[in-house]
Amino acid sequence: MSMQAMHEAVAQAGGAHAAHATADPIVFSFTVFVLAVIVGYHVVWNVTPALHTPLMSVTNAISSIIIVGALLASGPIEMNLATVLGLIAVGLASVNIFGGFMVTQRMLAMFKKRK
Amino acid sequence: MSMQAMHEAVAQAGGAHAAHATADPIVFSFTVFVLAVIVGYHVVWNVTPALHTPLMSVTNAISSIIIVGALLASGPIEMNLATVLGLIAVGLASVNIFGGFMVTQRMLAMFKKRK
Amino acid sequence: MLSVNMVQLAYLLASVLIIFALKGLASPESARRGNLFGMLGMGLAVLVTLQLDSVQNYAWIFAAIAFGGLIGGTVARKIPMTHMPQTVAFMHSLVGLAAVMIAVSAAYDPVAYGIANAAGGLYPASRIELFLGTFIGAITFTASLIAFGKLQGLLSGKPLVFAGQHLLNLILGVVMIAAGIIFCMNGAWMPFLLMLAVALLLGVLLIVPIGGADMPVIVSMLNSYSGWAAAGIGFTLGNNMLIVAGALVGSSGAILSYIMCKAMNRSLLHVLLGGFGGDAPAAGGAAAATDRPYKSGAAEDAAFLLANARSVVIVPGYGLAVARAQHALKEMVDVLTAQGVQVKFAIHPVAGRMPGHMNVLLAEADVPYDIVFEMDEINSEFSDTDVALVIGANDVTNPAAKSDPSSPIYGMPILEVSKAQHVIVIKRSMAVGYAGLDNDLFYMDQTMMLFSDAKKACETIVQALD
Amino acid sequence: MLSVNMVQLAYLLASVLIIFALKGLASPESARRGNLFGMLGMGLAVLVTLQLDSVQNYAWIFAAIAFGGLIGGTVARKIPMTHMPQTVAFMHSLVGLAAVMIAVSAAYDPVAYGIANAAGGLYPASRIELFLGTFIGAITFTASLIAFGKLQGLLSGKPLVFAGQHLLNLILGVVMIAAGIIFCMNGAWMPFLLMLAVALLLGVLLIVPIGGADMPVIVSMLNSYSGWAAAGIGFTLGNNMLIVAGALVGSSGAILSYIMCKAMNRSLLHVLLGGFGGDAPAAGGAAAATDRPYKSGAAEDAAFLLANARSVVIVPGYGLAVARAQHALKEMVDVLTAQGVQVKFAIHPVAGRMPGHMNVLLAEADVPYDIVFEMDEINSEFSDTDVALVIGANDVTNPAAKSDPSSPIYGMPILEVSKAQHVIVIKRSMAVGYAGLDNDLFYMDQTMMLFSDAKKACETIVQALD
Ligand SMILES: NC(=O)c1ccc[n+]([C@@H]2O[C@H](COP(=O)([O-])OP(=O)(O)OC[C@H]3O[C@@H](n4cnc5c(N)ncnc54)[C@H](OP(=O)(O)O)[C@@H]3O)[C@@H](O)[C@H]2O)c1
Ligand SMILES: NC(=O)c1ccc[n+]([C@@H]2O[C@H](COP(=O)([O-])OP(=O)(O)OC[C@H]3O[C@@H](n4cnc5c(N)ncnc54)[C@H](OP(=O)(O)O)[C@@H]3O)[C@@H](O)[C@H]2O)c1
Repeated sequence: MSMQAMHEAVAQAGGAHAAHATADPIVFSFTVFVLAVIVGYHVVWNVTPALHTPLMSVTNAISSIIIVGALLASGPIEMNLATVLGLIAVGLASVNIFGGFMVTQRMLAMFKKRK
Repeated sequence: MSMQAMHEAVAQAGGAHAAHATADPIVFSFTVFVLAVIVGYHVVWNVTPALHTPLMSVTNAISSIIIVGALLASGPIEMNLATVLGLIAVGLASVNIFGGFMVTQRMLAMFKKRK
Repeated sequence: MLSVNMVQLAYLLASVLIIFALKGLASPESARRGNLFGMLGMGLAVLVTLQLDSVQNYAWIFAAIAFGGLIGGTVARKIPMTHMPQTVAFMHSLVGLAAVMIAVSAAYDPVAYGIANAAGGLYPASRIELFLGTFIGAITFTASLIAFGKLQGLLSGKPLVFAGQHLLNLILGVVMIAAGIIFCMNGAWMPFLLMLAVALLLGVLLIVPIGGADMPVIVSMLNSYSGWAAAGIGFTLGNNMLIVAGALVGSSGAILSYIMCKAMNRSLLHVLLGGFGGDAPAAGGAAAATDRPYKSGAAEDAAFLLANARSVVIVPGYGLAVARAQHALKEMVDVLTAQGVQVKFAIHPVAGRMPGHMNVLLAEADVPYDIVFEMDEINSEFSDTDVALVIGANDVTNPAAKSDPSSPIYGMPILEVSKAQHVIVIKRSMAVGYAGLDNDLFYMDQTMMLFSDAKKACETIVQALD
Repeated sequence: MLSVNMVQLAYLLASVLIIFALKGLASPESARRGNLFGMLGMGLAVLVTLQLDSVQNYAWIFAAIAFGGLIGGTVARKIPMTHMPQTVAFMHSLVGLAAVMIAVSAAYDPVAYGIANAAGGLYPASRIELFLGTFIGAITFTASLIAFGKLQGLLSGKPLVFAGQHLLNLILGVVMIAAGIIFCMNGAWMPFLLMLAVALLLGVLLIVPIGGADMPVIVSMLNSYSGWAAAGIGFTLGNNMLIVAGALVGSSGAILSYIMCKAMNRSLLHVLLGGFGGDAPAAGGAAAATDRPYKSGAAEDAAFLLANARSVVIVPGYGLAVARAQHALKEMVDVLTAQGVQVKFAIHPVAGRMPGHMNVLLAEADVPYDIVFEMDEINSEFSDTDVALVIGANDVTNPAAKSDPSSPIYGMPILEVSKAQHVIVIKRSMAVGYAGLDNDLFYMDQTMMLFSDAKKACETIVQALD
């Protein structure tokens, strides 16, 4: 089998390097999503029950990752309603990010072993 | 911010649906790889030590997933050295797949609870 | 600007850091470092986004971050630990609102939107995403706000039930979805706003029939939703960072809801349909129905029993949080330990009102976590225990969960305090707890009731011990 | 043919099924279903690949699969459980060989290869991949074959050490890499074959200095490599199925190697450099150096002690596997249980010669797994145990690991059999075990040595018990 043929086959089986038909990006995204859910499942079940409250507050902070979207919305220099809404979203998400991580840190700092 | 601008920003932040510059496929592959390693780490540490031998035999079978490559190599109708080597690889991988899964099944079938 | 590949790799690194943040929570030792990883990951994600060419509005953006950060930081420093459930609910509503803002911002310019649509079938996918993001965000926003109000006591915790409630919700839901579908088809502004308004209303209506004490399940569930919503935005942006972080939050919320429901022996549907668990116990709930005899004693009697015990296991419950008695309790533990009594804590998975609630309170009061045990670790030890001290707890000790198949909490695992030689129960009355059930434990031979506020009881016992 | 998207989704499903296969191994109850998922996943991956347009050679392919499957199935059905280490090593070498075949097949047509290179920088990446895939595959192939030979006893298990060994390996390694780099640059056939030949040789040379008993660590490490190699092929093909499956296998092998090294208290480097752990114990190892007094007894004495015990904990080791004594042991356990003795098993993480070795042997002999305990679960129970019966085990009970900082196994966790009231040790002599160390346990007051083959000892004890 020539490399040519091999690479055509490659393209059909996924086509990373090939210019031939490749799968939609959404398929890649979905793959990442499925794996992330599996990771999340395992990681969260491994959290010790004693730290379930910090888990709630830290996931709260993490869900503010949507600040990425807010930053894109508020990005342009020319201000209009869209930018303003974006900026408000940046502010709200920031409350959550700082509040969430800091309150988690405060809680975790309290967990101490016997001296 | 107009949807147009938004979508340009989108393209820069990852560009799934956009026709603009998107990341190389290898970056996607790498993302999948990293997540899969994390999944593997968690899943394997969760395996009970009593089943470490079946774990070895089943991962042996799983590594024969390279049969996918062997099938591509042996795919073309016209036979030449490449195809023949591919066919041998298919045979070898098959030994492993059948042997690995079946011996694992045989071992697992032996693990019984007290009656 | 970084190349597209570098941007994606940086986002991947940020995702991994955030995974490590959750991974760290597997034990208290690794948790602080984990949280640092989380902050790093979030910081990296923000920095990478800030350096994109399209993001230019730096002055305003930094102002927004600084302003938000200041508020968040202040709240984080000031909030009492007993207020954690409502704090989480409150911060939660902010995520919902932010999601709505982002969606509205993206939908704001219908002209540009229409043009793009004519140019090629690109935007319908975005519209569906906007639809989903907006309504999940809106429901999360108002629902969390109501949850906050109920938990904080600003609103009555009582379930608000009225005839045709579920029908009304159903109709509104249909209207919302219909408007959303129209928006998906024509991308117009009006159906979008209609959908948004109905979603905001639905968030309120869905939550009012649910009792205050059920709020943590709801908060956790909404947390899960917001994670899935973030993942959804990630699909639109093709941004793996959002997908991974969203999936993590989504899983976490779902698992916590599951754990709570399971430990309460109720189904999620049951919680969602509402009408259960008002704030009765917090407000000094209904007296138990029966007139069976029980023993009660004074704080001095409790002190005597405790001082003469070799081993004491303390079972804290929701009442401890209400009374903010954790510091007084810790003082009592110190005195007992100094007198040579071995003291341990036994924590039921749903003691208090949110998962891990008791652990945080005890940690706040400097109780070392290695004398604090989970139910499974300590249940077998009660038979070797001289005194089990139940303080502000009720349901988590109710033997009916084991013995009475007709009890609504039948099947829920409990702390088997009745196996201890003596049981002391500190609460203000014979009133029922969250589940509204009488507790046979209170009437057993080895049990002594000590009617008092939890904090006052601890203080009096300390005095008596000296 | 399925659309590209469908193909990818099918591969994703197959990946998830394979993840479930490993997840199932978390407990014996779920493991069988897990293995079924694994088969389904593998089958799906094969079917999806077979229906691709480029795969046409059905007759031959089915013949190859049927032929391979028949051999694999026969081996799987016939192989005795005591031969698992070598079986794994053998099957392993096949994966290595298959990888080499695939790589050679892909590199076979240098003309087409050269053309593609001129057309655009596409193939250098493939060349690097072929280089990595070939040499990892080749080393895996020959190394596993030698490992198989040593484990099966076809080759001497003794480490083969000679002067300049590491220097020779280093030179060969440099030659291999140099040839590989030339191939990556010009894509020529000759440097490729040179690289392949050197890699095959290296696989042999790297493994000969390593003792037979260290082979499981090597096999597991090679397993890990082959996983990474599969993931590498996945990168070239842009095939997430290979990436995920490869990463799983890679992690698994790495973690098992780590567990083994950790439990043996040795570093992986130490294992790789070799010169340790011949097959002495299996062949009736060197006698211990000292002439200290010990007690020995007959099988009848052991039977007497056992029959009069309330609780017995059995500690099996490598000798059990060598003697294939598991069935005889099970018979003894049945007799004891029938006489009212409570019998449990204690398994050290590296008892035997591969992880989980003892568990499989006991399972084969129908010992229910709920009386078989891991070290951590049972170590605290020895102090309440009347008789600890050590059978064919040595190192895993050596108190020097706890008490003697100069011992090479110092720091390795051990089974604390010496806390039991009586200890019976069944082995053929005072010879040392795998680590080559004398064992203080044998000289303790409560210990009775029973010199015999493990199987014969069990049979005699059973007769004496009747
Ligand atoms: N943790 C979670 O995640 C979670 C989430 C949702 C629901 N729940 C539910 O919450 C319940 C938790 O059980 P629990 O045993 O901790 O609490 P509980 O069953 O609700 O009982 C708390 C008891 O504390 C007493 N109390 C209230 N204020 C007090 C004060 N100031 N001083 C002393 N005692 C006081 C009350 O009796 P008096 O009025 O007589 O003082 C009440 O009976 C379970 O039913 C669980 O299902 C838990
Ligand atoms: N499990 C793993 O993954 C793994 C991997 C690599 C290395 N290892 C190493 O292997 C060792 C395992 O410890 P272990 O206690 O199981 O075994 P061990 O320390 O190697 O001792 C086995 C003992 O069994 C005796 N024996 C041999 N054949 C026998 C027979 N036919 N009947 C009765 N007794 C017989 C031998 O003494 P006689 O000659 O006097 O009979 C020998 O002392 C550890 O050092 C571990 O580090 C384990």
